[in-house]
Amino acid sequence: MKLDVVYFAWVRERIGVPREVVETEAVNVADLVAELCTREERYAAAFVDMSVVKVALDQTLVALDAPLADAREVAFFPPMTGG
Amino acid sequence: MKLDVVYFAWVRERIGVPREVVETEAVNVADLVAELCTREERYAAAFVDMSVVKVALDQTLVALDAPLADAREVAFFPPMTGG
Amino acid sequence: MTVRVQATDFDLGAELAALSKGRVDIGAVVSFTGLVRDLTGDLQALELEHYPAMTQAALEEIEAEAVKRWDLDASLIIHRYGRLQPGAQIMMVATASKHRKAAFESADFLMDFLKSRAPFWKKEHGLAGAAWVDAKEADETALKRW
Amino acid sequence: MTVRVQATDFDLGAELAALSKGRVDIGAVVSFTGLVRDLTGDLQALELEHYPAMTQAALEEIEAEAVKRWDLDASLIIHRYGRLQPGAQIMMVATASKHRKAAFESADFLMDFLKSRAPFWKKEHGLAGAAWVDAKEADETALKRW
Repeated sequence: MKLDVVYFAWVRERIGVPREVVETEAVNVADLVAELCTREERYAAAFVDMSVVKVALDQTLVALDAPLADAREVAFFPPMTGG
Repeated sequence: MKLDVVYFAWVRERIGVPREVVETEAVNVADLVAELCTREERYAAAFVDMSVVKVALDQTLVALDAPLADAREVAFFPPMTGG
Repeated sequence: MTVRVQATDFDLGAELAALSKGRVDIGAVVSFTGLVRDLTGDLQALELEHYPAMTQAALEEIEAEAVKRWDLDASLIIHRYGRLQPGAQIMMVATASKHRKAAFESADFLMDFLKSRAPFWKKEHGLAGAAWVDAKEADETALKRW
Repeated sequence: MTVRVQATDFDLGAELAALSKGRVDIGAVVSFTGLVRDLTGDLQALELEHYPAMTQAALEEIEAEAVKRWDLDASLIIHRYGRLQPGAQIMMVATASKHRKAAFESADFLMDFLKSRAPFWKKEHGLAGAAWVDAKEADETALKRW
């Protein structure tokens, strides 16, 4: 399965790219995170504390155990600080 | 004792004048109100229900039993409706 | 910290811009504007009577209380009197603070006290006659929140 | 009911005037404006990053929730992104209602949810370097009020 994965703020800075296509068989977000962390150190650095990383599937906030199912875009970012 | 007495909104309309000088020996606001009510019907009409009339002595809100003491201006008006 | 009581209209945008102009210590500005409503379609004018000798001082006292309770960097109260048309601006309050909670709460506080403690009275002039607006019990009750 | 996400500045006064222009059913307008603070004197710029594909929809969802909970006659959210100078306007919300409580509460609600649910991130560029602004625990807690 091919996923568009996007990163924002310091998650983006640690991973080094704003967007990439990831080929994966992960069934949920947590699996995808674990898989990325084994691939390269920069993912491990970005995802070292998932309590401060939020996830959106197709632009909707979801929990870490959300199934990837038919999602096309996964986003990882820190807690929001707008306003 | 001579007092400047001022009226606002429907209290003013019932009494018919916005301001007058009243010569009185009343010691507190309630006495003054009672005295005015005995003088003329228009005062009785304005002060028939003192629960909806507020009083200020020298521009400060006071209770009905406040002593007139050295007050120079007494104001009677309905509950405020600004804003 | 400014209070103005006036018959003329005010420029809300210019007032809010002036409040924070040239400053970098203000993070949050909250404003409230009161407008003349005509829900039944027969209002010709809203007349606002006030107690000139008392109004300015009463508003300044309410503002001073807000400044005492919250960490405000600026505040403004403008209240009009006289005859106003439907849709016209009646009054405004604005508060500026480092933090949004302080700005929100103090503006809300100013409005609650202004409603029941500033000497203004509204009279509605309609097609069928004129009537003084009654104070709401809820307005007096609102003061107990603070 | 309008949401705008833009790099350019906005004219707060013109936006508020437009909200109630030509209407006589609005009694109360509340606005909140967020400004770039520089409390230490070494801020050079505030950078606002956002998630373009999500931002507009997230703000519209928050606004729709406010419209569901309160009797609003109009509402507006404008949020900027990009590089902003100290003192600059970051964003605004405005709500208009027949009643002041609805206007105050809904603006407060919009701000609480916007803070923690709209995909914006702030980075402070100072003389000594740059740092992402941390989310406050209080911001997440604030959502539980509603």
